[in-house]
Amino acid sequence: MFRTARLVAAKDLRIELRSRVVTNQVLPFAAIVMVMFAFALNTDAVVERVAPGLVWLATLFSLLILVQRSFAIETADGATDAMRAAGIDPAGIFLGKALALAAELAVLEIVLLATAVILYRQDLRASGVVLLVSTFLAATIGLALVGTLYGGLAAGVRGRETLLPLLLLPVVAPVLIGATRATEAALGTAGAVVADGWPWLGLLGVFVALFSVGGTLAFGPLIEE
Amino acid sequence: MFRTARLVAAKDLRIELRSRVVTNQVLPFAAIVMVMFAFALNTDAVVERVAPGLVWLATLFSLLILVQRSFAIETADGATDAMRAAGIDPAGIFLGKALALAAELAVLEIVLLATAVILYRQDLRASGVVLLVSTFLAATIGLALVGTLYGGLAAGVRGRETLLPLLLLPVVAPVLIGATRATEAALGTAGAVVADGWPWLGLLGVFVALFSVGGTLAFGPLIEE
Amino acid sequence: MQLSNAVAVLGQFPVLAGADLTVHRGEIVLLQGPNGAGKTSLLRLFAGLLPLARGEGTVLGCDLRTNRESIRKRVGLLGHANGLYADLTVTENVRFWGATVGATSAEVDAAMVRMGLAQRLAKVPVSKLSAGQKRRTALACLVARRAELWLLDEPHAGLDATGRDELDATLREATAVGATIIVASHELERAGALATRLVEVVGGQIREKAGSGGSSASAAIDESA
Amino acid sequence: MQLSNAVAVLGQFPVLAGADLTVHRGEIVLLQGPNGAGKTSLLRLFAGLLPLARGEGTVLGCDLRTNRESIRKRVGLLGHANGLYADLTVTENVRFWGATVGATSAEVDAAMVRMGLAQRLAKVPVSKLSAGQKRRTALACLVARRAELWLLDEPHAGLDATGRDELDATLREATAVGATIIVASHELERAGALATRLVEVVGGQIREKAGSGGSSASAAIDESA
Amino acid sequence: MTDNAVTHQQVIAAAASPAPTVAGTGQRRASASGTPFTRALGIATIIAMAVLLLFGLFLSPADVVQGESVRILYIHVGTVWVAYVAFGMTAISSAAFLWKRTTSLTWDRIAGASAEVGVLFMALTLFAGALWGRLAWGKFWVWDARVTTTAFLFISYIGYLAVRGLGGSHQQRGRRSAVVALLAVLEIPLVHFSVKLWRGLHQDSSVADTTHVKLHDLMLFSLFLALVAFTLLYAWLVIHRQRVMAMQDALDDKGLDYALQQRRREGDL
Ligand code: HEM
Ligand SMILES: Nc1ncnc2c1ncn2[C@@H]1O[C@H](COP(=O)(O)OP(=O)(O)OP(=O)(O)O)[C@@H](O)[C@H]1O
Ligand SMILES: Nc1ncnc2c1ncn2[C@@H]1O[C@H](COP(=O)(O)OP(=O)(O)OP(=O)(O)O)[C@@H](O)[C@H]1O
Ligand SMILES: [Mg+2]
Ligand SMILES: [Mg+2]
Repeated sequence: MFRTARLVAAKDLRIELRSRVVTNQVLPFAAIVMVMFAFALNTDAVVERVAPGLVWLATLFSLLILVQRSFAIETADGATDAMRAAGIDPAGIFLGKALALAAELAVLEIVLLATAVILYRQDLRASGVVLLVSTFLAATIGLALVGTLYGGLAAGVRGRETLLPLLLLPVVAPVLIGATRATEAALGTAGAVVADGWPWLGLLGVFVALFSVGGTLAFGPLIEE
Repeated sequence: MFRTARLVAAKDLRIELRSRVVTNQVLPFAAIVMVMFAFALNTDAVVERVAPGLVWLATLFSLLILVQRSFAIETADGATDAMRAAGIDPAGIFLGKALALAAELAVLEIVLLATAVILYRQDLRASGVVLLVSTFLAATIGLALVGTLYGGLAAGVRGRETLLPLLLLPVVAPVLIGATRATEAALGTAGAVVADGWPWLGLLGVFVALFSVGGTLAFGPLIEE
Repeated sequence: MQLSNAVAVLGQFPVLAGADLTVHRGEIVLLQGPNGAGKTSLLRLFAGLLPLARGEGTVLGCDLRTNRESIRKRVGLLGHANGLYADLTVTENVRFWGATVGATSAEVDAAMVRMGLAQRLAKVPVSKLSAGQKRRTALACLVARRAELWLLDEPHAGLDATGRDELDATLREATAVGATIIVASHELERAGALATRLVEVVGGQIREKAGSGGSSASAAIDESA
Repeated sequence: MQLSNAVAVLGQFPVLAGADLTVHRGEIVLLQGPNGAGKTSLLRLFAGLLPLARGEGTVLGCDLRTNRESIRKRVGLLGHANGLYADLTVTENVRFWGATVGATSAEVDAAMVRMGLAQRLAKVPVSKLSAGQKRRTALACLVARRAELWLLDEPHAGLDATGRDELDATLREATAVGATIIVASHELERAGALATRLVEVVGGQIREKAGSGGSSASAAIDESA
Repeated sequence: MTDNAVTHQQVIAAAASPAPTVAGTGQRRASASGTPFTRALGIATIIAMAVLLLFGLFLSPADVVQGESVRILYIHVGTVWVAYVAFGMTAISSAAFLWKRTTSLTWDRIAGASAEVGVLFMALTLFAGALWGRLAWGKFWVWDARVTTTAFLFISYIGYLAVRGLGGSHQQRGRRSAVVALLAVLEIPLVHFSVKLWRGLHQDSSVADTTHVKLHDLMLFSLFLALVAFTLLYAWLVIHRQRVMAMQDALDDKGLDYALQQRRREGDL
């Protein structure tokens, strides 16, 4: 399982290295989304208050695109079918693709956070760093897991461009909420205290645990014909 | 040109009727985006103030998906190539696809506006109806035109899932701003006056004029190899 | 058709490296040669899809460098991909592609009967067809176009024995009314019997071969098309 | 391999309508039949990709209804699609598919040499290959797997004359070391010479034909695979 | 599919004629999904609804704070709890479907039927809640934690139904949707505890709260009645819906026999 996962992750990341889609296109996209939010919400005070929420919203939208891309690679020339036919362990495929997705998401989030600090005038503070880092880690892994699970379901289905957001967005709502609150606590947005953030991190932890086990078990039946 | 446009639009709408992707999936997606925004911004007062902006943001994200779907149909089995090889007038393809897209967008926006009125507690008022309707018309057509133009550019390129948002979002920023302000004026959000909305509608008009001419001329070279 | 010292480039790679070829009206020319020799590229060049980098060429009296648009209207290309819309039925596909060039509904029906699609399959969505049935549909779309120059890239691939016979009969009929046909194929037994002339493509260049003389259309008409 | 009265359904349509077939180890069976007869479906059934709706079947001693996963590990399928990653090079593709079943790098290299991909093409991304070169790569991926049962869906399509010879030689070698091969093809001249037995598929059922007796592998070994 | 259309017409025609029974569902008449039991259940439902109306609108008192509007409670809370039950049932049946030894399309159909009814009840909850919100909070909608998570839950099950509608074989439908159902049900605790997690506007748990009982006895009884009535309605709807689904699947199977004949004949042409 883990060998397969490594193979699949390496393949996905190599494809990304070759095509540079995340670096050249998703990153700018996410940045634009942030700017866009700032535009739509025009009042300065509002943006500053809700900045962590916006970071995570932008991450979600980028996630949608990343997942789509991740499975477009597979379905373009029938590789999913080939994988199934080759009897490759679905759990391995799941973990591998999730791993690659998490790596790409992590890069993205760092850029987004930096943008938020600059554009939305958020302050990093020493006391919140541990919380901030663990929140980002947990949320990233959680998002990658759910994204891969539902991406696999939607892949190959007609109208997948639209089914994926429908399934994915409600499920990741807890991540959005948890990560936003924890980030607010870590950054001290609108006077939040660091201690308030830990329970939210717990919520994220539960989510990750759930989907790593659930996804590993469920991915096989999902992609089966 | 117009005959081709009619043919292409009829084909696109028929495919939508068959696959029901917009009705069954994009509509719920847009609704979720609205709920999501409101949730990320959690404070009630904020949501009410920025409701028109959120409607247009949700429209933009749905536009991305719609455009992607509209061109996924063409590239899935090399139909774009076949169209080019058949010498079909690119201006006709452009107008036809834009028309179909505008029809789908219009349905979507009506639902979004209704959601906003209910969820975000916006009030419709008689004096603003003309402005509201013309804003929605102009914005819809404008978005459909730009969407088709850039969709055609991104179609067939590897990594199109990610290239499209990158290209599209900055260009539609004026629509986002213009439509938001005009809608605010029409709905009287945060005490806006109807008269304030007309200049913004003018902006939208210029945008539409620009892209209907520009798109018709540029589409051919864009999809050319 | 005439090509002299034609060079065409994809990326950095010269897919055609100085090809010389003259084809007369009413001929059926068979292009053969190893994989990657440039057969597909040559057909795309004739269809006006691939720009000429160096050298000269005319197709149906139009210059390949200046007048590619007007060529396309008179040329029909069947590529490796079929160019069909998966959500539409067979009839709707053939009708759409017919309509783009103004084919009447009688012609569309005739094309479908020609390729054996008029019965059960007429109302089946293309997504549910087998590989060979899709190929037949693509051929029907082409037949409905009544082009002056037919460019066929491995038309026999995927067709069953009767399909091949139907195709050959169709092609012979087309040349009888003045069409010119260029076929790229690896099935020399099959396509060789049909062709009036054999041409070998190797390394992006053309080597004439002795004609197999299956029919005598070329000998009679000798005006350069 | 054994099938008795096998029924398989896609959507509502019975692609296989009671097929009976017994294949012995070391045979090369050629499936022929009209378009839409069910050849592809039969191969997918053998590969464990299509569930059995009624009837019974065993492949390599595993029951098709209960034990599809364990079949897949020992079977190699080449479908109508190639299952290649467009952004990776030929070598990377073959290596990836080889690695998923634990092929050594020597085996991967041997497979590439076998299909004539070891020179210039080895480092070319698959997206830049011609149709036939892609098919060769897919075959190399399959060869690297060293399956016990080879299922080939129109393997000759797109291959040039030398490619066909190489393929035939490869298949003969594989049977010599005990593999069983089922080929679906419309190229009777070519595949017929290779096959030890001809089987006709019509309307989802199987009609045995007199063996062409090209080789004598089947006569010697007569244990049911 | 032309011949499938023919198939269905023929089978429907066959089903409409009095003689044949649809396999596996055990009704006397193939054209109905009712049995004596469901009829009794239906009557019980109607009676329970009538009693609920009586208690809800007339016998139970108005609230001290909320006045007459409190009567919406019976619909609002009754439907939401039954929706929870429905989604729970979907999850249990989905698990049963996925479990190797019980794999049977009956479980899949129960899951689907239950989810459909659950979505219906959830829509009623939202509707009643919105109306109540207009009266209690002055607005149809607030971005309160429970209200919002309820919306997510609702949309999740719309997604579940979309997955069921994707097509493919019955088994494939069953497997895919079962996975989605097992994940979606996890949102119920999120909705339930959302009030605790985020202190919002919405009512905290007031019934199960043992420390200080706030509800009038008669209100509590009416609420209980609502629960019973909606549960009966749920059971009645699910049984029927599940049977209709079974009939549809059986129709597909009958259609299969016919389609098989057609398919075999293809070769003779
Ligand atoms: C659209 C708006 C509303 C939605 C979506 C909604 C949703 C819900 C949900 C999901 C529950 C079940 C909670 C659980 O036990 O897990 C519930 C219970 C309840 N709701 Fe609402 N509600 C809304 C508006 C209101 C309003 C306006 C009131 C009254 C002021 C109200 C009063 C109650 C009460 C008393 C309960 C039962 C308390 C409990 O046991 O938790 N709801 N609501
Ligand atoms: N973008 C590109 N960059 C580099 N090389 C390319 C590119 N596109 C195509 N090629 C090369 O050019 C040749 C294309 O040939 P073409 O597709 O015309 O071959 P063909 O004769 O049709 O072959 P087949 O019989 O396999 O269909 C191939 O050798 C391919 O590797
Ligand atoms: N989802 C579906 N719904 C209805 N009919 C389908 C569906 N999928 C396939 N079919 C039908 O089932 C048959 C599929 O046959 P299959 O693909 O096995 O044919 P084949 O023998 O491989 O044909 P070819 O030689 O054209 O490749 C076709 O007649 C097709 O129309
Ligand atoms: Mg080619
Ligand atoms: Mg086939």
